[in-house]
Amino acid sequence: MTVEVKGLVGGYLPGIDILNGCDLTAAPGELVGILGPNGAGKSTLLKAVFGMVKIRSGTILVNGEDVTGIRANELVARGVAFVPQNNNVFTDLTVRENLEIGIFQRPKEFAHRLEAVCALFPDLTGRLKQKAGSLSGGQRQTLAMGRALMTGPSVLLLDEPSAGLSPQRQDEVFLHAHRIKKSGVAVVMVEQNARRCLQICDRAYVLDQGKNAHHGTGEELMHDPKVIELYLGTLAD
Amino acid sequence: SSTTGEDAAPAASGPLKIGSILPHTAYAGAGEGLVSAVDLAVADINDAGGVNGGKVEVKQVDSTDNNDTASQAVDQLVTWGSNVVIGAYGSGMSGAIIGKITDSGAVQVSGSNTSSSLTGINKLYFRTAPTDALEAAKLADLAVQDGHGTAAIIAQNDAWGQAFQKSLVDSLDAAGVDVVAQQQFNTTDTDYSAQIDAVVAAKPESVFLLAYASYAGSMIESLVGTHGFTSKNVYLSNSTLGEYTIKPALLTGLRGFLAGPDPQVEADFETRLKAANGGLKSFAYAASTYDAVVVSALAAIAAKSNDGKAIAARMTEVSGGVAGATKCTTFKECAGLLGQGKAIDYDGLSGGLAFNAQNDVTETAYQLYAYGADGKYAVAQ
Amino acid sequence: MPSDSILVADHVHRHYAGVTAVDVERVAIPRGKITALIGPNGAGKTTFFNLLTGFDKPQTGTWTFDGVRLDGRAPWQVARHGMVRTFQLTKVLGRLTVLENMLLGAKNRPGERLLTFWRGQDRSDLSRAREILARFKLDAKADDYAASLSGGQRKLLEMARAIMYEPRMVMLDEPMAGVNPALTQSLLHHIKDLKEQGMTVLFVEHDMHMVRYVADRVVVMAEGKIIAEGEPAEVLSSAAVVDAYLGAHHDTDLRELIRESES
Amino acid sequence: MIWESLRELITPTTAAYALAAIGLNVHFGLTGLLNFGQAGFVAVGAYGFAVSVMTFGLSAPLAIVVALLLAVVYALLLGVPTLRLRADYLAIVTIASAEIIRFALNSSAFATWTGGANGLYNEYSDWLKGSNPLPSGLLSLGPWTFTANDLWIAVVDWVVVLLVAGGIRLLVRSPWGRVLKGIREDEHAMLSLGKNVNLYKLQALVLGGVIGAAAGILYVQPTSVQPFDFATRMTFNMYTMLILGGAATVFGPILGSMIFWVVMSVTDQLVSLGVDAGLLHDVTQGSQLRFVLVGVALVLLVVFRPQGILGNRTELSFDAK
Amino acid sequence: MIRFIKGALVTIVLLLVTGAPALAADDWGFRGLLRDGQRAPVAGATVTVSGDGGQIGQDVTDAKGRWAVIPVPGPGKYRITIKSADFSYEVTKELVDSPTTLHVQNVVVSTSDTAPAVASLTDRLAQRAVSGFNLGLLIAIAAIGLSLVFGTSRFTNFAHGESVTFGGLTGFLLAYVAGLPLLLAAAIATVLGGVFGYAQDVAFWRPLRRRGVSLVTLMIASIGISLAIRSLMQFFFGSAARSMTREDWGAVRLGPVVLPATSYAGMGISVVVLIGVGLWLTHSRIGKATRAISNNSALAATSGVDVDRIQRIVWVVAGGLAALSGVLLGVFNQVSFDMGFNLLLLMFAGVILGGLGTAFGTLAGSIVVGVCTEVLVLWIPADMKYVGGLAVLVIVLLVRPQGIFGRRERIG
Ligand SMILES: Nc1ncnc2c1ncn2[C@@H]1O[C@H](COP(=O)(O)OP(=O)(O)OP(=O)(O)O)[C@@H](O)[C@H]1O
Ligand SMILES: Nc1ncnc2c1ncn2[C@@H]1O[C@H](COP(=O)(O)OP(=O)(O)OP(=O)(O)O)[C@@H](O)[C@H]1O
Ligand SMILES: [Mg+2]
Ligand SMILES: [Mg+2]
Repeated sequence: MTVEVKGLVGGYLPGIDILNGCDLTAAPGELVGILGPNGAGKSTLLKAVFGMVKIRSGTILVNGEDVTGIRANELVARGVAFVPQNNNVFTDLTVRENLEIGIFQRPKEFAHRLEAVCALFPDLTGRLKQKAGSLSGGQRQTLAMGRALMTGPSVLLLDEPSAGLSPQRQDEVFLHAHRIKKSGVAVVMVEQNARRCLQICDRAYVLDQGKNAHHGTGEELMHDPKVIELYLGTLAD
Repeated sequence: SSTTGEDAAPAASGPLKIGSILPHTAYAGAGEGLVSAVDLAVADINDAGGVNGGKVEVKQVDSTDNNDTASQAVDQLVTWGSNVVIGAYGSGMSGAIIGKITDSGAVQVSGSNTSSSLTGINKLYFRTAPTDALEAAKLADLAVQDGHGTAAIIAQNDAWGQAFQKSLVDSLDAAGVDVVAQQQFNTTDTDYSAQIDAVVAAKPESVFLLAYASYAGSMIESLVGTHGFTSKNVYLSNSTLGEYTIKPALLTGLRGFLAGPDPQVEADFETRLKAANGGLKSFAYAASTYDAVVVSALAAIAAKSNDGKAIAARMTEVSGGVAGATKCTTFKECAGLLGQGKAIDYDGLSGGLAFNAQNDVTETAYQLYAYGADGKYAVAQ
Repeated sequence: MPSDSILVADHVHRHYAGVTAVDVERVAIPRGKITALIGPNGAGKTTFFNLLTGFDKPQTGTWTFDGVRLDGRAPWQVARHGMVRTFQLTKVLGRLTVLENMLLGAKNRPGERLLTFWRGQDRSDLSRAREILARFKLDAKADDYAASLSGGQRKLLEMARAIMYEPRMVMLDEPMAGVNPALTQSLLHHIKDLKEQGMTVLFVEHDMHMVRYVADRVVVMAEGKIIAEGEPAEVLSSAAVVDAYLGAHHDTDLRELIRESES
Repeated sequence: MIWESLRELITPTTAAYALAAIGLNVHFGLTGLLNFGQAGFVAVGAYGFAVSVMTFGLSAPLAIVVALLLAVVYALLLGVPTLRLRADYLAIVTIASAEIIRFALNSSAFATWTGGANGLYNEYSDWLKGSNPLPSGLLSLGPWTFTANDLWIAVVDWVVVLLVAGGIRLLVRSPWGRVLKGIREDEHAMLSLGKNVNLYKLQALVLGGVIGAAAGILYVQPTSVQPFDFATRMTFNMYTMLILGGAATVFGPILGSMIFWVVMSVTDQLVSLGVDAGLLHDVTQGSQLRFVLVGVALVLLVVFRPQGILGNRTELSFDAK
Repeated sequence: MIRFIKGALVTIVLLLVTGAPALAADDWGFRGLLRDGQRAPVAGATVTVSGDGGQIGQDVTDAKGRWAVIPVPGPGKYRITIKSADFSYEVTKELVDSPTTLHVQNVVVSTSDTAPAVASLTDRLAQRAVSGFNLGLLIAIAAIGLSLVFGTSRFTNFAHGESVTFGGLTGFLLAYVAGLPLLLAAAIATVLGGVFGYAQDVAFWRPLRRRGVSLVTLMIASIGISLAIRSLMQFFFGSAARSMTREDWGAVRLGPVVLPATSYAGMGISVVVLIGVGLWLTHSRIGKATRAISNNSALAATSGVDVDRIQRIVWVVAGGLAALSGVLLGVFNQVSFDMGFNLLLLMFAGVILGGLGTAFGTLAGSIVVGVCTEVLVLWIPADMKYVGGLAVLVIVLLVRPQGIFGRRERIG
């Protein structure tokens, strides 16, 4: 399924727009990165898709259908999954219950999907009975990702999935993302681990102040000097 | 701001204004009979020609059970210009609002305050309800005559119940009756099993229930029904005598005293109240509240003034404070006598009604009532 | 073992219902240096921070900070001694403005005592707070409620607030996770400056570029234990660390990796 | 009708509630302590004062000192063990404590001192009424009639309320007030910044409690002291005032108290009108409808202005944890 | 002054009447009862009443132990002596002329100090414990709804007591007024309670949630709603308390414990329902969803949970259970317009004690509160009965700040 955002304007508080006409497209089998400075509106964009931000104009299409303002659970029913940046696990529930909620709408498939997700994230297997609230930062992040993958979505929105993971795990997340998109899923990934992200994504947007500042393939952006100076830094070189 | 001096109370020249501050919404409906009684009394007075050439005006406000809202309500009565304020229902609340009412120059007459702590509190404060002490003495006496040497008490934990309980314990002690259990309950409690169990465990010969009818129902069910305590050994306070929805068999034989010179007068009065408010369950203090209205109206006639202080000055007199006064029992009759220039001794629905030097009522007569097999109470044979 | 240690911890052990989270025999943090604490997810780094700062109680363990025993102290006492931490999962004071958050970071303000509440010293603190905020690119947000900050901005505020305290040792738990790389770079300079001014830094981080760039020393934890310690270059290339933590591919371009796996 | 109700803006009851709500605001609005037992502090103040005067014969100034000191003691007793509880637990513990106090005051066990359910009548206010410079009798102030005592007590009360509000305003804006707000937001963050959270919470509890106790002293001057008045309802009323006026604002509690009592009075008047106009067949039932109106009015106020009159809508949109 | 004249008159009249043979109502005198330690009347003892001037009257106790010496000359002090073969007693009594005492005084005397046995402490303890358990179950079944609503919305619903009352009043209408069998009435009331819960959600809470109103504001709204609903119920039902039913199932005695049969039935129903609800909450999908929503409702929504629907279900269940508890409470005691409101504090105590938001916690907490409330009255005055339950709450929280079943949160 394709997800398409056109000219989105919106924000949290009345009269203050955070998004100032954002565009975003991700086709099936495509991995799209979103980069940008802190506070640019990246998370806001993803949240807007999930109806958690007041949208003042613009449209959101999933598979060509207008889903602007639709309720979150219906979006999930259409195959969209989302990993938020913060507060992305149910701290009072066990890991297993977190995963159960992940596939709340199709409980019959739980056992089967649990296996698949545990295979992807073996870290979780031994901790199914642990309360998510007692997990370490990285373990939470892994769980959040696992929870989103429970449905086997066709559109996957990830907000900084690699934050807090050890280098090895980070690489795994990127490789998983790559593999998932290969299976025909449209993956959108907000990242501050910019170089790694650009290395695997097909296309990327650079967001600044709620607008698309740059757009191109990963390759192009990685070597764009302006992008490097303003957004990527030189530390990794 | 302008001021009006002490001696020029505003409404002294207009019609007699009787305000009432009684509970319309609280105390499990125990105040509803009083509200109707005030209406009835005013209607009777006006039917008989009113007071000092004018019809009596009445304004009834809801005291609630809360002193904050009561204080607001009193403000209304003061602004309205009440000469007489009937109420409050509870002694505690009367204590709270007495300052405001008497400061405004109105006379306050309560038909239901029984606490001794109000005795002599203010020159402008009167009450027509007899103190519980005499009723307590009669109840104790009844139990002893029935051959009981031990007693248990369940009392409502409020100003009324605590005072009643104290009087009752004093009476029982004086008689040498052993009070083997004293239990109090809060009206907001979810159940009274603790109190009943404690009473039953002490194995008393007699049990005294000092509770509003609204709360006593389940106590009787538990005490007489579940625990099989003999109902004729259960003694009730005046406020406990009321209508119950429990099985009549459980009530049969329960007894208590009501103030009033004549059971027939009381019965007629209750019928009239029921006509006004069919939902009434309890008539306790309704008669004395009726008397409160009437006696203050008579005092106004005697004073030839509707001013609160002038009325207060004549209250004792019309209640029979002058030697050789003529006894009379209705407003019409008494007003007629006053019109002929005679001294009167008003004896109302609730009994002799004579104010003593501290504005408390004396000369109360009591009648013993008992529940029959039909679950209704009537004068005991 | 460095000779001049500001923090020395011994036999620190913490386990939860069967899981051992921290089991550190001995660790010493050198004074005036930047030490990186790295290790796989769930190694016990955050728990170790919690223990050292009094937010959690160990089953056993003692530690001294600058010669003072700090085990068993309440968190605020630990901070008063000059050991200030940040949280991995940020804790901003949402319904206070960003600037107010910063002012709360300032230490020893007489105006914070009930009996001398009127004796503020906001003016000097204010200018310092604004200066730090500018460096953290939060100056434009100074008068907004902290609850309205983005994920990265919260991290930044948390770090800025800790630095506002001017602690002797600052303990940063994954300070740069979620922070834009360009900004990270400029902040690392600032951290180095702070070190020059005598502050000790202990930080947990998964960004190896950053570790290499600023750390004087690296401590590696795995499964609650310290498994390696030393110079960054040396530690990061040791087989054990690569194996337990970095993974074989951490220096490889992902594109190559994908190409390899697909071919 | 509305004119008559507007007298509630200045009555002593309004003033006393405003003061108690200011104290509660220090707890809840400022520090985030969900104290649902403010009525307990008010009771401690009221009884501390009245019992000192009536049972132990202390002079009024001394009795005030005793009452306020008792509030300090109560705050410490309550605070030291319970301040580490999370907010909603604290709420129930404070309700429970306040109710325990009320049950004890109501009990006949201590009636020798407290008067039991009867309470104590108002001889203890002679000191205040005796100093009344106004001519006695009924005084009219614009469209309202007051007794001289009420008006005098109102004047004294409002002077106290404004003084305290001014003091709180200074405190709220001081660094000390900022620490309290920080604690309201996140205790752990404040701990990590070296703030002795429990000490601050205790200070806030004591300060708000003492203000509540002072309100208790004012509250009982025009009337009597009775245990029933200090039921949970009193605390509920104060929270309503706080939310109506705007929590965490300095004048919110005062405005809230005014609105609350005016609404109470207006609904009563409405019902009287209804009865007079024959819409309601009797007074008793009408009075019950009145409280339906009060409840609905409160809900509507909250729905249409959830941040309160003086509150900040933006701040409200970031829900407290 | 006036009173003095009156008093004097009465005294003079009385003095004139004294000695008259007929027993007038205003006669002064003494009357009494003589019994042994086991409360059996003692017959044949001689009772003598004497004043300053010597003996005034004498009587011999009859088969019921009764005696009377009436009249005596009037107010004043009298010496009363009671003598039988092996017993002798003497006391001085004063007759006073006051409006609050009777002219004839009673003198009850026991020939021995040993009193008949009263119920033993263990028996009373057993009775209280069972009553407490009963109360605890009632609290639990009422409080589960409160806990569920808190669990899903983090919102403390002060109007929950009114849902309990609703059940009680509906049950009364069905069982007492319409005369349906009690069990049927309870079932219908439970269903209607669910509808009532649903209606509350639709009318108040969903719109308020949609407006993004803060939790404390919601709480204040619930206080207003509580007042409005309670007053409305009072408007229709009146202020008095009434019995729930005319049915009488009799009392059941089990060892030292006597309870009405209805109480046992109520306990049985409560236990079954509570276990059912508890299992439903822990094992069903919806139960898990409620916990997820409580923990993080935004995340639950993005995970595909229909938050509105779950909350609706929760309100229906909460309303139904509250109504059931209202019926049980009404049978246990009585129905009145404020019965639920009066239970509210104990419900909160139960919920908190168990650890907010856990079903079995609520059950355990409520039972602890119920039992402590009812058992501790053996040692504290009954008018401070709730103090026991509340004090236990405070003490438990001091030891376990997170409640019995609550867990401590990890920091950082
Ligand atoms: N709840 C909120 N209310 C008001 N403003 C907000 C809220 N959340 C975020 N903002 C503001 O919206 C802007 C964009 O925030 P957003 O979270 O989308 O940033 P971001 O690009 O994801 O940043 P980061 O990389 O730091 O996560 C920021 O300026 C932030 O201050
Ligand atoms: N309260 C607790 N109960 C049970 N296990 C816990 C608790 N707190 C932490 N743990 C476990 O202890 C281990 C150490 O956690 P910690 O948060 O210290 O790891 P970390 O090194 O900070 O990891 P990360 O890099 O992912 O943040 C983890 O496996 C975690 O699941
Ligand atoms: Mg973000
Ligand atoms: Mg960590």
